[in-house]
Amino acid sequence: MTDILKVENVTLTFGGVKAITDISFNVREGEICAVIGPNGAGKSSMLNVINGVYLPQIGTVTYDGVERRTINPRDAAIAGMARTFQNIALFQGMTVLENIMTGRNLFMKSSWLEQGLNIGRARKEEKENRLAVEKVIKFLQIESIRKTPVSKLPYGLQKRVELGRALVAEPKILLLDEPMAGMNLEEKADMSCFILEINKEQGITTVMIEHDMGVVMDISDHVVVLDYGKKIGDGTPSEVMSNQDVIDAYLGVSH
Amino acid sequence: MATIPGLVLSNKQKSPDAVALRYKQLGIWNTYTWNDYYNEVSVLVDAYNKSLSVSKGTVVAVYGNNVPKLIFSIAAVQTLGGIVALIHPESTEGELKTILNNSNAEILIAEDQQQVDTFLKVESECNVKKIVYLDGRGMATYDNSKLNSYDNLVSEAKNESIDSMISGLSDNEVAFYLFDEHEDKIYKVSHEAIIKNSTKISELNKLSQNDSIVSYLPLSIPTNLLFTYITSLVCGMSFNLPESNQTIEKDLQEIGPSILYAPSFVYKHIITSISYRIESATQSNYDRYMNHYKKLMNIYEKEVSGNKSLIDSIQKVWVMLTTFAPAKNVFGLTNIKHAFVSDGVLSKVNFDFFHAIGVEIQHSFGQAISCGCISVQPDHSVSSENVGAPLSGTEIKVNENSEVLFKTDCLGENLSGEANVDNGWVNSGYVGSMDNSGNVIIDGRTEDIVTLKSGKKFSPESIENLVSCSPFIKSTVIIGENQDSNSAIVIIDPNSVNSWADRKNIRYTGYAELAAKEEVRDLIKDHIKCVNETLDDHLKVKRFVILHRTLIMTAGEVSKTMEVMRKNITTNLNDVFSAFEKNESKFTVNDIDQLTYDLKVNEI
Amino acid sequence: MIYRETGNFVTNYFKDREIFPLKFDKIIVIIGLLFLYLYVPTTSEYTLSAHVVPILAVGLATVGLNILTGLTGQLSLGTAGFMCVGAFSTYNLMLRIPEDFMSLPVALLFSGIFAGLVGVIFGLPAIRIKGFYLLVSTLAAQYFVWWFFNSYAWFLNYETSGVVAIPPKMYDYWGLGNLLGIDMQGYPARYVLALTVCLALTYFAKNLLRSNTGRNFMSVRDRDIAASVMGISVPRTKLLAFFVSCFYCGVAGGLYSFCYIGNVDLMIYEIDRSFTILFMLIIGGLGSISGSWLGAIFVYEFPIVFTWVGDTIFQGAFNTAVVENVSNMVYGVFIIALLIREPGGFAALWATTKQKLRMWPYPH
Amino acid sequence: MDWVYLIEVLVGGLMSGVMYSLVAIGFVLIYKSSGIFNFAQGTMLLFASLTFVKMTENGIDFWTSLFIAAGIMVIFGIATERYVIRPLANQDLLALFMATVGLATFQEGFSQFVWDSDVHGLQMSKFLDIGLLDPAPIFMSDHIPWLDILIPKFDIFASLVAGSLIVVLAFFFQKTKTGLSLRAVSDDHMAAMAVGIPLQTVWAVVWAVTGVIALVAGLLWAERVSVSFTLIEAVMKALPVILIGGLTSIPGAIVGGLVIGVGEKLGEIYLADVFGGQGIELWFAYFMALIFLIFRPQGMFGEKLIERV
Amino acid sequence: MSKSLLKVNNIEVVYNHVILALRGVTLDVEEGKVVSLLGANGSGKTTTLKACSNLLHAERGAITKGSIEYNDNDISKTDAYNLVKDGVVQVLEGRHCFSHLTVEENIMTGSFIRENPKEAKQDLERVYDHFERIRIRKKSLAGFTSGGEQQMIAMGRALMSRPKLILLDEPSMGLAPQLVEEIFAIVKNLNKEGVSFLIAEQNAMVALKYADDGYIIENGRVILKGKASELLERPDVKEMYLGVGAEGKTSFRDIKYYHRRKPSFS
Repeated sequence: MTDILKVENVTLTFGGVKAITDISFNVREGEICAVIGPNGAGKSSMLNVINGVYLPQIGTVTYDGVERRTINPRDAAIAGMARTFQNIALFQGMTVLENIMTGRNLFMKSSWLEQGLNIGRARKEEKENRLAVEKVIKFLQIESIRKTPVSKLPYGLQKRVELGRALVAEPKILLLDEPMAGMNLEEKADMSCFILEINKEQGITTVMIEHDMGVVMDISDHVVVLDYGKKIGDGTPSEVMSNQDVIDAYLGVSH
Repeated sequence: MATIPGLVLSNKQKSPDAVALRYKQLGIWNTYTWNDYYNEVSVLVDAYNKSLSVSKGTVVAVYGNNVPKLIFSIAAVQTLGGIVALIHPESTEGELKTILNNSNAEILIAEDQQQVDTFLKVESECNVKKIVYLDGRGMATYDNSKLNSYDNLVSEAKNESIDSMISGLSDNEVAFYLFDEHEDKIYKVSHEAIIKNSTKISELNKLSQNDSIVSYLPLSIPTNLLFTYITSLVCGMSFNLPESNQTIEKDLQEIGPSILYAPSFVYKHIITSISYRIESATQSNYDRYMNHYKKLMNIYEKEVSGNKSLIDSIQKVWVMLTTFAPAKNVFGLTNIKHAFVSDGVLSKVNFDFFHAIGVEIQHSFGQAISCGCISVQPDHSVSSENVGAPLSGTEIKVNENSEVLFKTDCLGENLSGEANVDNGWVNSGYVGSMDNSGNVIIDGRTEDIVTLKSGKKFSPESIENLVSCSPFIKSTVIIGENQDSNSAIVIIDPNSVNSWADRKNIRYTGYAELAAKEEVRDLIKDHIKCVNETLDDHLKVKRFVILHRTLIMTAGEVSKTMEVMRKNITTNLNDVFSAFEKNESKFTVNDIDQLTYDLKVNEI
Repeated sequence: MIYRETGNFVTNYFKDREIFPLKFDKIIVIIGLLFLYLYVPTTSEYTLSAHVVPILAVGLATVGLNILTGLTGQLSLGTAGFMCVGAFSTYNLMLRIPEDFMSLPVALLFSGIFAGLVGVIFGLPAIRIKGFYLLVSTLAAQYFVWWFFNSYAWFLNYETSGVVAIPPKMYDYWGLGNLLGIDMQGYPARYVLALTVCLALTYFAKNLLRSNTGRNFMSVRDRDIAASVMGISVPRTKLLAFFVSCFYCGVAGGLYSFCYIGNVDLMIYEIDRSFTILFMLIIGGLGSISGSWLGAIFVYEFPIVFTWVGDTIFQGAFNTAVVENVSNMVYGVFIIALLIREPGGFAALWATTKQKLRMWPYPH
Repeated sequence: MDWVYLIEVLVGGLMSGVMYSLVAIGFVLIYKSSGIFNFAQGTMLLFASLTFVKMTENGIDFWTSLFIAAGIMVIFGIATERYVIRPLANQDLLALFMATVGLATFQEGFSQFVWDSDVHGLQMSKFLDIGLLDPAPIFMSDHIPWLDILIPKFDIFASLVAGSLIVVLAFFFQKTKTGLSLRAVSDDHMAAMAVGIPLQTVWAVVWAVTGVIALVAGLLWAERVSVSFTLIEAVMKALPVILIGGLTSIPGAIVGGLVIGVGEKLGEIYLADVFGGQGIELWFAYFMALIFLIFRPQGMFGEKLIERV
Repeated sequence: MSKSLLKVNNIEVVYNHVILALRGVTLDVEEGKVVSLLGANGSGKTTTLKACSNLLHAERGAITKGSIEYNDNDISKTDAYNLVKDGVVQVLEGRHCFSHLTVEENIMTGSFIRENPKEAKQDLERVYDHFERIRIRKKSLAGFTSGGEQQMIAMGRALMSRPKLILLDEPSMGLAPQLVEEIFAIVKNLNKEGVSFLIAEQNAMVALKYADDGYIIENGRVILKGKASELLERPDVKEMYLGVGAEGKTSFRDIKYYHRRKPSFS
């Protein structure tokens, strides 16, 4: 398998404080790669570097064969990256349907004038993309909340809607920032099931930050461990679990 | 030409562009006209014939919820002369195995991964040769040569006219194998029988093509098959399928069907929901609701006795507009013309309430052997006790043991061949009576009859029905065998009792603690006292216990239509029964979840 | 208890996007349109000139501001400035382009575009500046525009008083008046023009709102980083919002000068008007098109009703200063009270009332 | 080039900048403590000075009027916290801003309704005859002999007032327990409440202090531009000041004020001709702020926002 | 049975006048006990804690029904300031340190209600004794400390008011497994000194391990209560909250998408 994403020697600082120090790792096409580590280890910053929300001071990210120093989030989206956020970043003033529809904005080619007049292409696009959105709604089994404003949804469902919004963009690579944080076991089970299906049946490469070791061990193919901005482990789940550095810095007593 | 495929064909010829089927999927109601319906079936016929070699007499098990693909499959299999065995989508492995083996099914049409997985667990013990799955989600990695995707089969098939095949069918061929959950038996039913039965119902109620019906229960429930699927074919009316289990209420509201069919628990659910909502309303709204409720019932009583005044009529319009029309709107009942209830009767309070708000409840009675129905109440019936008069071509009588016997021209046949037919009279397995006007009154199952120590016999179901009429009670089990008096196990409804408790500011955590609350006990006690007043002395409920949990379907404690399954409850909750026998006032239950609970017996 | 959704189902996605999905609503809308087009023009000149036409003009500006502030979340205090651009461009287009090529509706369209372009220029900083910091840009627009038209007398055709009356011939677009035998300068004709423009633009706004553009606007408002991660170009979206919003304000300015007061007057486009329109927006409810109209009606009508009450009940006890001060106090109290109780303004009040009525007496 | 003239202009600009700063300090104080962009700052000035003027016009002496006006402003501040801010706690910032717009409107109507809408002159010189300053018309221009630059004594007085305000505030913030709690509150409301800091009391204090600052600023402003509605518009200039300064910084408010003051004066002298029109001061300050912000979107001393996602 | 320190009686909480967050939550914290409140995000744990410490109104929430008693006094109307004075203090979810204040200043803010500055100084030492990790960082800005340190700062800050009851919200969130154990060990130590705890946690395993009593909350309702040790043994709790079924732990890989579909109207 080829590497779809290569992070090389990335260093990121905020006002002099290093968030990430010289980190490199590769993500192979079609795998589920989990990034673990304590809070403040630089996991989210890493994701933000990958899709261009933050610009690293040093280092490059190679995605889909193109090496880039900098990329902006929009270009990353156009190149096929979609992501979710640690603290749900849904558009709170909109319904579930509208939120997921925004994930299709790159597929909408009609101009605002056509949309305002509600003619021709605009109407057709709205219909076609709605179909794509509905398929995702069905996939995530959220039919019953389609027209509910997201602000009224419980946390677990909001997470699911956010996954839907990323998925509907038909990405090549999906970046998930703590998709299961704050969920109960049943919700975690749902979410892992969706992630596995997305990965195995739709073939979307997935990079996922997650705390729950149980989930990480069960569903990921590859684990990267960060600690205070440094990489301390990289390998298959079982390799990482037996890595002494990882046990010392993160896991404590081995489980 | 009265076969199921024949009805599809004739509907297509009569009104090709009328709506046959609506299925909510991906957010919209996908519509199939009779023409579309016919085309889908004809493609399937080719597919099933070629790839599965379905032919005359092949038994095809259909295992799933109502989705169009499944509906089309039924007609297609029958066009080829096959027999459809219907299986409930939530059937457990054991049940599935029994049905497949007893019906000798060769082909299984499964809805999706859930059904396929259940089947694969019992695969080695069955003779099923091929499986068709309708939705392939989650099964990309499955490697089993028996598995066929519906979509693949269809893509290779041709759309050819099946008119001649359909007209070649004989209407006395077997159409369905129906499973009776209570009797654990399979019955075979011919095209002619079930269609004739349905025709009787639709003629009696003047159902027409302009009606519509929403079907949200699986067709494996025989009464549901008759009232929704067959009747929609017979009348050519639209048959509407909801999007998912979570959206049924909304979907029902959107369609606003003119005909509703449901087992009694659905109606009970509606009553409970209304009560649950109103319990959490503001005090003034709550009071007004109660006030309006009384007014409405008063007017209804007058209406029944025929002395409704003009003022009453005006008042009723007002009460309906302000209080009950919204409820009807929320539950999608606004356009209902006929609301059929199968499996037993609604209690008088609930029956009257529905009639008062203009939802014409019609009780019916029937089982798999009688193609789902032998009697149905006429429109505007006012008695909540009976299940109506026999349908035309049907006779009903009650023998000296109060057993209800019937004779009908639409009879099914037990697959295993055991005869329970005596001289044309079939024993329904129920006890009951006939009233003066020839209506049938059903008391309960023969096997459930309770004999008190005093030797008096009665059917517990009628008392259970009365006790359960409170919106706070989900179900009741009456115990009395070999005892001095009746006792009841009461299962409270978590939703409505929760909101009631919140209104009363009662401190509790969780269902078990709520059920053990004195206030709840008093609430139930008062209700049972009221019920007792209407009962004969020996029938009065003297003791009751409020169960610490609800009944569990997967443990077989309730049927798929939420009826109490006495046998399994007796085994699962043996401690409760023995406590009543031993006359203990406090006892401990070792429940199936391996935990123990302390319960209290309450005297009335 | 009024609304009945039972039996209202959609069979395709077009139907699911309808503005008025319920049959009941559709009937109301048709009756409303008939009322607006057939009955209202026949009411008195006073009703039209004192109530209806000005509300149409300021309401349209409120809708414009709503697109920028309510939908896209970009705070603006320059509304009057953009209206001013609209009014002056309309006048100058009518004045300087031979009448064979130009007539009022066309001039309104072009002045909307001018105002929109001015809006884009002042919106450019929004690409870098966020939140309250952006106030500076819109205030700059407000003051600069006002100063600009005040300083260059050419725009007022060298009228030194700062006010120029609109010549009657400017109303006679395409000689339509002669053709139909209607006094095009009269208020009924002006009203019909204003109404048509407002309805068309409201429809346009509503369409935007439920399309991709509207969703982009809202996503930038709600979470701009998430929006950019979804591939939405945040700068482009903000500028588009400025353009569309200022287009509306520009057209509203044209309507205000031409259809309502009948002259072009710099003094009425001072910053106070920006605030008045902001009040309309807040009271009506941010993000709701219909709310903007409700807000406009309330804020515009309150002083009039208050004066009327003073005149009829208290024998004219309230002078203009009192009316103005009391109005200001009432607006203030309304804004604060609404924000506390119902931040969605009149629109949200209306929506919850509708919802309550629908379910009443059930709480949910 | 006339250097003396230039310096005079600069000094004049600095002095008018001080005036802006006085208003800006109130803004910053409220923004810092509660995140509220207080649009009502201008009307607070109007209300305070109008109250004061009406009392002196009715023959109440200077110090009593000042004292009563300050008392009224304190009450007003506390009432604002109680009836406007408290019920709106934790709303989003836009809603809070709009609430202050409502407050401003209300205050504008209220102050003119209670008092009147006339233009009042305010001549503090009439009242102030403290020995520190010359008894004669103290706020009139005078020469400082050694530089031959004209500085109005009034401006010096205003600067002194502003300076002492800042010293007091700085001490208050850094050295007192209330100051620490105020800083805590500005960092995180919820946490401050959780550890037992009475948020509402802190806010009420801030609004009351702001009210008094508004009175001081209002009187000084009124001396320059008279007491009337125009005061509000004049105060709008404080907006670019705080935005340049960076919303959360009191030093920022001072520096911002000076920058705008000087810039405006220079602009008027050197750029008015370029634009071929008079009165560019109407918009020049906003443009300055705009250009400044494009290069530094968070203002001079504003905290750089790292958006956590 | 020891005295009940905090009694929550059937409270209902509504946000923004419409959103029902809690519907009938009832729980007891006995004096000297550690009580855990378990549940997923959005189930109402945080809301319950905020209701107890009266921080709800700051988020436009209000208790619409029921009451909360602390030491037998109704405290549902007492403001947060007086509650802290009375000895009830909350440590918020996500720590909420004052990031522009130094570590020591952060901790000192917790002594706002204290009259005697000298005592406050002694208490500061006591806090450092419990949290050795933050003593060495006392001069640095709290914003630059790690998640675990911030949790300690937040807890230390709360200790400064000499509380009798600490409401601890999600102490384990986002912390490395070994740090979580460390934090809970400190909780246990403090408990020995007589501080009672009400801890909202998702991590059921840790929370029940260190607690005396446990409550499980779902959809704004307490559905289960019991001794922590008993809860740990219950099969349903094991399955739903600890992920251990009757056949041992099931892998997330084997879960099917349909496992959550339930039949209608049941």
